[in-house]
Formats: sequence, C-alpha cells, structure tokens
Amino acid sequence: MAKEYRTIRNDVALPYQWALGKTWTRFFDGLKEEQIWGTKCTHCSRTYVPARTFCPDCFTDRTEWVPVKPEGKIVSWTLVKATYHGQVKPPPYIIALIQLSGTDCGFHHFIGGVETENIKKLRQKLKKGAKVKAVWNPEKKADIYDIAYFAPVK
Amino acid sequence: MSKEEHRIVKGQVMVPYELALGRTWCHFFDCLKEEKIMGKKCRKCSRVLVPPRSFCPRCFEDMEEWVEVSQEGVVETWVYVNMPFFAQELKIPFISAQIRLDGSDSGFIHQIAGIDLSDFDKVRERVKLGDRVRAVWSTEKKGNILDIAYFEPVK
Amino acid sequence: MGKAVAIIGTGQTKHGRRSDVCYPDLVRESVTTALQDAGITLKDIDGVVLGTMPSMMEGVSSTHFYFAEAMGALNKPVMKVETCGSTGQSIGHCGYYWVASGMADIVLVVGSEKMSEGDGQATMTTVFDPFFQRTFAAGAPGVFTMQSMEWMYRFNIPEDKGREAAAMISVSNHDNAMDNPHAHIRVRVTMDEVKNARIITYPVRLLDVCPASDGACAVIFASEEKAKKICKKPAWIKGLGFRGEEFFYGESDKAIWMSATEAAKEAYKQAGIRNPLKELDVAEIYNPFTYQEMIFYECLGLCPRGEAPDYVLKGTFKKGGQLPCCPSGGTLCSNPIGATGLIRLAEAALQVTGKAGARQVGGAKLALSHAMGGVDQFNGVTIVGSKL
Amino acid sequence: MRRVAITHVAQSSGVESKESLMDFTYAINKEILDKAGLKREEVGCIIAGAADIFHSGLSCANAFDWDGIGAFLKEGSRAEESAFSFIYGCMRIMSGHFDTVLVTALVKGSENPDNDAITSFYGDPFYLRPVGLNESAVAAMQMRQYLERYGITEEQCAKVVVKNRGNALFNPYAHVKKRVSIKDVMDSERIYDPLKTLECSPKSDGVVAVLLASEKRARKLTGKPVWLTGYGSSMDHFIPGDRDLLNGQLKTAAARAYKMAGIRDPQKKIDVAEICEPYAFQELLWCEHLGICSEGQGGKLIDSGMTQMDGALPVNPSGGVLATNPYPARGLYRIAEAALQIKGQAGEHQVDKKVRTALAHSTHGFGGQCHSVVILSS
Repeated sequence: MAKEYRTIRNDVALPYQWALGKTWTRFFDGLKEEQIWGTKCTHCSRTYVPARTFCPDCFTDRTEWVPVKPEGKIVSWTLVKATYHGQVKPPPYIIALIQLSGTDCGFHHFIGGVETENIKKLRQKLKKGAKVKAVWNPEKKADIYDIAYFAPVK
Repeated sequence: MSKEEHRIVKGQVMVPYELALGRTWCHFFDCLKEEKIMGKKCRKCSRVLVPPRSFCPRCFEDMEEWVEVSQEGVVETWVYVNMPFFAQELKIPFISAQIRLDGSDSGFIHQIAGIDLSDFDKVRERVKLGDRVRAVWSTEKKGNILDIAYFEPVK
Repeated sequence: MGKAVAIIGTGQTKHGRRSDVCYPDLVRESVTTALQDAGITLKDIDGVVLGTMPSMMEGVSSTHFYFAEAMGALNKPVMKVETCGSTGQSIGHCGYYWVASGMADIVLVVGSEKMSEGDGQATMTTVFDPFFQRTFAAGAPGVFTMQSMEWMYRFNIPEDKGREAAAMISVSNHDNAMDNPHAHIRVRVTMDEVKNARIITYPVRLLDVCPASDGACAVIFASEEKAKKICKKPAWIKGLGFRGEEFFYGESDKAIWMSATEAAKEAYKQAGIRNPLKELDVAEIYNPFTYQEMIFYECLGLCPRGEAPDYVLKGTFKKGGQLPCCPSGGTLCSNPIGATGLIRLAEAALQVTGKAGARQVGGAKLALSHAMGGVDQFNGVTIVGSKL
Repeated sequence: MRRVAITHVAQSSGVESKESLMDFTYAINKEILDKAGLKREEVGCIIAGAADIFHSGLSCANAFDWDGIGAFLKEGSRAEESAFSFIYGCMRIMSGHFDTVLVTALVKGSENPDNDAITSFYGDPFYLRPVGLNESAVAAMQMRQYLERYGITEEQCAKVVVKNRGNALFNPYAHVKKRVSIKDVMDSERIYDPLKTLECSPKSDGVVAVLLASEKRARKLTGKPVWLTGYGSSMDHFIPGDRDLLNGQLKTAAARAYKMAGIRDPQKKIDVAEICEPYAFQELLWCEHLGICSEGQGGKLIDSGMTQMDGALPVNPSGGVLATNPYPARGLYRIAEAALQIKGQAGEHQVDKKVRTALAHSTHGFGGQCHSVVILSS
C-alpha cells in the first residue's frame, strides 16, 4: 500500500442499465442518422439541444421537435491535461461549449482536428465565436460519441 | 408499460477508495494475526464492544481499555445466503451469523462454516439459535476479517 | 410543537419497472401530479427538498443537480436530505421544519428511486462497512432475516405461527395493492402461494419480500395560513420523530429495536397519543419484509412485545380490522427506496383527507406513517391528522 | 421566527488524517461538546452534513457517520452539502422544537479519488459524463468566458491564490501552507487551460462542527453568540450550456440572504467574507455576484487590495477553499470561520478590524449550480 499508515482498498463497482426515456431515445436515434434534434418550447420559444421532454424554464411539455444544424460557434472551451480515475479519454483533449445554430443554449462536446501542442495558436483558432462543425463517427452506436467531435471550419 | 419500452444504456462504474483503519482497528486486525479477538471496554457503561471502538457511541467517551474476548460464543441469529448478486465476496451458499462472543456485549458478524452447507434442511438441523460456535483461524493471515476463517459449531 | 404545518397536495408516479422514462422525467411526473393535486403552480413554491437513497443505486451523484428542472427547483432554494431507506420520512420532516421555521410558506418535497437502473442488493451491500461486516452481507434480505429470526427466538414465537402470520400479512398487502393504482405489484396471492414461494433467505420467501421499484413521490407542505387559504382539506402534521442506533449491526438489540420504539414515542408525545392502537385510524408502515412488519407493530406500540403474530392472526391490522395497516399495499408491493417513506406519508395524508379512493379507510382522522433505513439503523415516524 | 446563534465551533485541520473517518469525526464532536460543557444527551438534535457514497465509498454514509457525530438515539438527520445541514439545523431551532442543535460536516478527501473523478458523477450517464465534464472542466470554460467578457487577466486570478495561500499560513487548520507568487501560479501546469494547477483547490480532510442554540440557551452557553441574520440559496440549470455561466444563481441566493438580514449595501455592511472558491477566478466572480464589487470589476477588486487581510473587506482570511477543500464540508468551514471572526477568536488570521457582520458562502455543482449565502452578525 502506498500510504505510510494502514488503509484498506475499497473499490465500489456496480453495474447499471440506464433508461433513456422517449426523448433521449429519439435524440440518440437521430445522431445515428447524422441528425441533431432539439426541442422548441411553444411557450417561451427557446430551443434546447439535446432535445428535452419539457422546457426547463417553463416546466411545460408543450415542446416541438426541431432539427438542428450540426454547426455552430464556440462559446468557451478548455484544453484538458489533467488525469484522473475514470477519465473519458487520455489527455490532452479539448472540451467545448458550442452554441449550435438556431438554438438558445450551449452544447457540450469535444473539439478535434486541431493541434494541441501550441496553446497560443490554439487560442487563435478557437476564439469566441469561431465556427465549428460536427465530424461524425463512421461507426454509430446511437450515443453521444456518434458525433466524434466538432472541428473548426476554415 | 412494456409496450412503450425505450432504450436502455448499460454501463458499469468503479470508484476506488482507500479508507484509513485508524489506531483502534489496526490493533484489532494485528491481534487477529496472533489469533486473538480483542474488544474495547467502556469505563462508563462497562460494555465490551467487538469490533472495538475508539469511543463508546452511547457514552461518547474514549474507550481506552483493551479486553481479549473469548473465541467462543452463542449464535444470536443467522441467515443462510443462497442468492447471488454482483460483486459478492463469499461463495454461495454461506451462513452469515451474529455471534455474541463470551465476554462481549455486542453481536459480532461473521460466517458459520465447517459443516456441509449444500442442503439447507440439514443445515437447519445443525445450526440453531442459542448454539455455541467457536472461531476457526485461517492458516495464512492477512490482517483482515477473514483471518478468522469462520465459526464452527461446538460439538 | 411549533407552528402548524399541513400537507396540501401529494403526487405519485405509477411505481414499477419504469424503463419507459429517464430518471428526471420520472421525478417530474410526481411533481406535476402533486402541483395539480394542490391546485398550485411552481410559482407558489418557496423551496424544494429532494432525497433519494444516498447511494450509487442509479450511478449519478448528488441528484439534486440532475433533477433541478424536473423537480421545479430552478431559481429556488433547495435542500438535499437523505438517510438511507428512511429518506422518505427524513425529507418529509425537512419539509415540515422548513415551513415550521417560518423560512418558507410552501415547500415541495420530492423522493425518488429508479432501482431498475442499478443492482439493488449489490448497492445495499455497500451500506455495510468495508472493514468488518461487508464480507458477510447479503443485501437487505440477509439483514432482515437475521433480525426476524432473532425476534422470533427471543419471544419464543413458534416457527409455524410466525410463518402463518407473515403469510397473512403478505396476502393482505397484496389484496390492498389491488385497490392502489400506483402500486407496483398488483396480483392477489393465497396463503399457500406465500408459504410455498421460492426461498430467498430462509424463512423469508419471495412473497415475503418487496419488489425493486422505480417511482417518485412529491408532497407539498404549507403553513397554517396558506393551507387554510389553498386547501379545503389539509392533512395536519401532528407529530414526528427520528432516531438512529449504532452503525455496526449487532451492537444494539434489533429484536427490541430502540430506534423504532423511541421515534414512535416521540411522535406520539407530540401528537398527544397515549394508546396508538385505539387512537390511530390507519398506519402506513415501512414493510419491505412481512416478518419485519410484525416487529414494527411491537416497536410502534401497536401491540405488546412478542404478540404481533397473535394480533395479525386475529385480523387486527387487516382491512376492516381495528387498525388497518398499509391499505396502499405498502412497501411490500412498491419500494422505490428514496420515495418509499414519503409515499407512506402521502398515503397517510390521503387517508385523513378522505382522498384515498378505493383504498380509503372509512372515517380515518389520525394516521401514522413510518420508514426504516440503514442496516436496521434508523427509524422515522410522522403522524398526520384531519384536524388542526 | 426564533433567533438562532452559533455558540461554539470546532474544526479539524485539513491535513490528511491517519484516523478512520469515524474516529476523526468523534474527536471534533467531542471537542465541541467539551468546549460548550454539554453532554451528548443534552443536545436537542444532531444533523450531519456529508455527501453521498461518491465522497466516501460508503452507501448511506449517514449510517457510518451516525456514531461519530454523537447521534445514538438522538433526534437527527443528515443533509448533503454542509451549508444545507447548517440551515437545516437553524430551521429546527426556529421551529421551536429544539433549543440546541449540533451540526457536523465531515469528509476524508484523502480516502477518495480525485475531485475531478467524483464530480464527473454529477453528470448524467448519457451526455455530460461521456463528453468529459467535471467541476474543473466546467470551471475552466467559465473562467475563459470571464476573462474574455470582462478583460480580467490571468494574473489577477493568480493574485487570489497568492492572497489566499498567504492567509492560510496564519490558519492552523489550513491544509496547504505554502507561500506562492504570481509567477508560481502562472508557471504551474495548465491542467484545464486556462485553469492552472495552483488555481485549483486541493483535496482535503475535514471535520467541522457548529453548535447552534436558541436565543435563551445561547446566552447561557456563551458570552459571544453569533447570530444568523440571513440565509439564501438558489439552484440553477443542470446542463451548464443552458445557463449563462457568468450570471448564475448566486445573485438570487445573495439577494435572499441580504433581504432577510436587511442589508442594502453589502459592500459597506459586510466586514469580512468567507467565500467558497474552489477555483481562483471564482472568488472574483462570486464577489461580483455578492455585490462586493460591481459587474466585471472582480479584477480591479483584487488589484485594489480591498479583499486582503488588512483591506476594507477581507475575503477568505482563513485561506479559503484554495488552501483547504474538504469538499462536502467546505461550506460549514466557511460558516465556522465567519463565526470565529465575529467572535474575535480566529487567532493569527483574525482580521484587523471590528467584525460585526460576516458573510459565508458555499457552492457546489458544475460552475456553481447551487449557491448558499449565510449572513452572521454579532
């Protein structure tokens, strides 16, 4: 054991089967077809992506499905170099907040197709408002990774 | 509802922790290695607790006095476990039991074995509440609770 | 007691295997129903309390974040209160204290669990400490069986008699659940079926054991002033108590079960109840296991120690008996853990307000609700009445 | 509404403890009861503040915590997030049911995986978690927006670290005690660019207990009761992308607390503030939202020296969360420290002015999804 005093290792491991529900089932099915779905609230007219069962602001389920273009602009991002248990992938990688065209919220995903070595160049490339476009995973599983990442548009 | 069944995503989560034993529990496990079961006695309420405590949860005073308790005791209750579940530590079937070790004032949780566990009806004949059992030690000690391999009925 | 507090609305999901909805949507179902029941909107809510079993049951941490919108908590003060299986009672208590403190007029309390998403027994096993007892743990059935065996031995209850009474409890709970549209398990069972069902952990058989359910429950608490304004028939909180014992199983006497006894005593004292069996009209007891329900009858002072099977066999706690217990079908027929204790409270409130539909106990004015949690460690009791 | 006072405070050091969590908890609870001259039995009600299994590896952690907090057969409960447990304790006294409540928050960060690993589980399993969000990642995105929108500089953020780690040198309970320079901070690894290692809080151990009492009892228990005069909390959207990360719910929480406390001008009225800043820039952003400075002025605030130990409104004289981060207990640590400042018992890190009103703040969740603000007064 690594510590100088006595400890016991307590690994908590558990299996899960998470229900997607109708809204997210449809959303992820959409990704498989290279279609991003959002929902628009008929009350406040805000469009949220991923699609929602109900409008988070109005608490109403009177929402309509709207197709969302797989492109948008960068709101914010971070280059991850930290490592930790259970990390989604080995660093470095970029997580971004992207506002997809026609939506009223930010969408979280990876940024790819860029060099991460030079942080100054990266900052130039990923300036606020920079346009990005979804790059689809050739192999689709109807999950969030069906979008491989978003890449800057030249 | 089954008609409207929507998709399910399967996953598994593992989170690692490393918990400190602290002085009291270290000493308890050290003593197990020497085939001694130690409890602690509260000077206020005089109860002897196994597993030992650094403090008495009732009197909220430090428990300072170590007491070796007997390796024999009385079965206060038990359960025959023959249902599997994820990440189960012991192989089924096993008997989980609460044993009042002589000289202690709390029930000690461990397993009863050393008898044929395959047939429950036979097990019921062998293990009864109020019966006496004694600790059987593992030959190889690791400083954990299974240094006591199990408790077996005293003939 | 401090300021008067009432329950002005309740909402429950259909409990069961709800793989048709994601977890937040399940929660929202109960909230929407409760708001409708109370005839108010989210604007009227001053604060939200959430609780689930504090565990990795669904693999999401700190679910008050995840459910922020679903429980209508956006821009609102929240509380997250959790005490294992007794969570449902504990969040009810928090709702009460929040209003009684004068910090809020109307508080929404939400409890939920989606057990089909995790592994119930494996999760429950992680409640045991990893130093001494987890190795020998066998989820909930293991503990409850040990407790029941100890209790029968202590009071010299013959095995056959215990078996007969436990079977009767199973039959009557299953019968009752037929009247409850929210219940998870809705099938009638016979004495023989219970007695011959598959053994889970002897003497406990499949039909002695609750299911693992998905479900949510929401209850709305209001101050006296608001309750009188909004609600024709509020259910008033008359008394409440919560107690816990030592962590390690075996350290305190589970056949006597002090935490249950003391929690009930405290609630009775506040409610001015001296003879609960006579004075209560209905009780919603947290009964994940038939045998355990009998221990509760004794701890809650509904019958003398060791005599629960006799009382059960003479029908005291059946529908139409002296004190009908779990007319909803109880935990035995639906157990979404984090919601279960709150469902007990909601059902008690429905009973004293005459809104319990087919499961209504005629003329019920005073009702007890209860939940248990941890490795037989915690007990919470809340008593509601039709009169202020 | 009955008045509630903090009568006593006890806290552990944030440094890694070799004791088991149970014994670690007991030591502090024993200490506070001894300080107050109370027996466990004499306390009306006991509330624990702890997180769920992800912060301890034990399901229903309240079960394990119960003995150490002295709650055997006591009326009690547990709230996740220690600021919640504090206000729940206060509610119990306000309700008239209890005259004394002991609130204890506890965690052993040293036993847990990294905060980043644990906070990943705040995310849902379909969207936020698989795209790698955790508290640090969201904070980093929040920071970039903050820098861009208001022209705050990274150096200004680094100054917060220099100040708080500097203050921590005088706090015997602080975890990380090492003076750092702006250059040290700027040169530390950019683990979540623009966030740097030294701008992120550590993972600490910590048990903190606060004894609450009704007015009558408080006056008997202590000569220096610290009164709760305001509280506010508020919850934001779950998905960070649904919010404006620079305009969150702290304003709402603060407005509620100020309204209750009758505070119109927080900058003038508040003498000292203990703010939950797991990431350096957040102290500046939160100060804006708390009305300690105006929008976009967080950088100027730190430059002005106003929040320094000897400034007009010292912020985090204890060293804050950047020095000591027992995650689910950190809110109660802020409250305890604020109370000590009012009592004049903060020792070497006592601010050099008369403290009448102190603010304590707690936050948890991605980018400050939930905030609590507590106002205490002499």
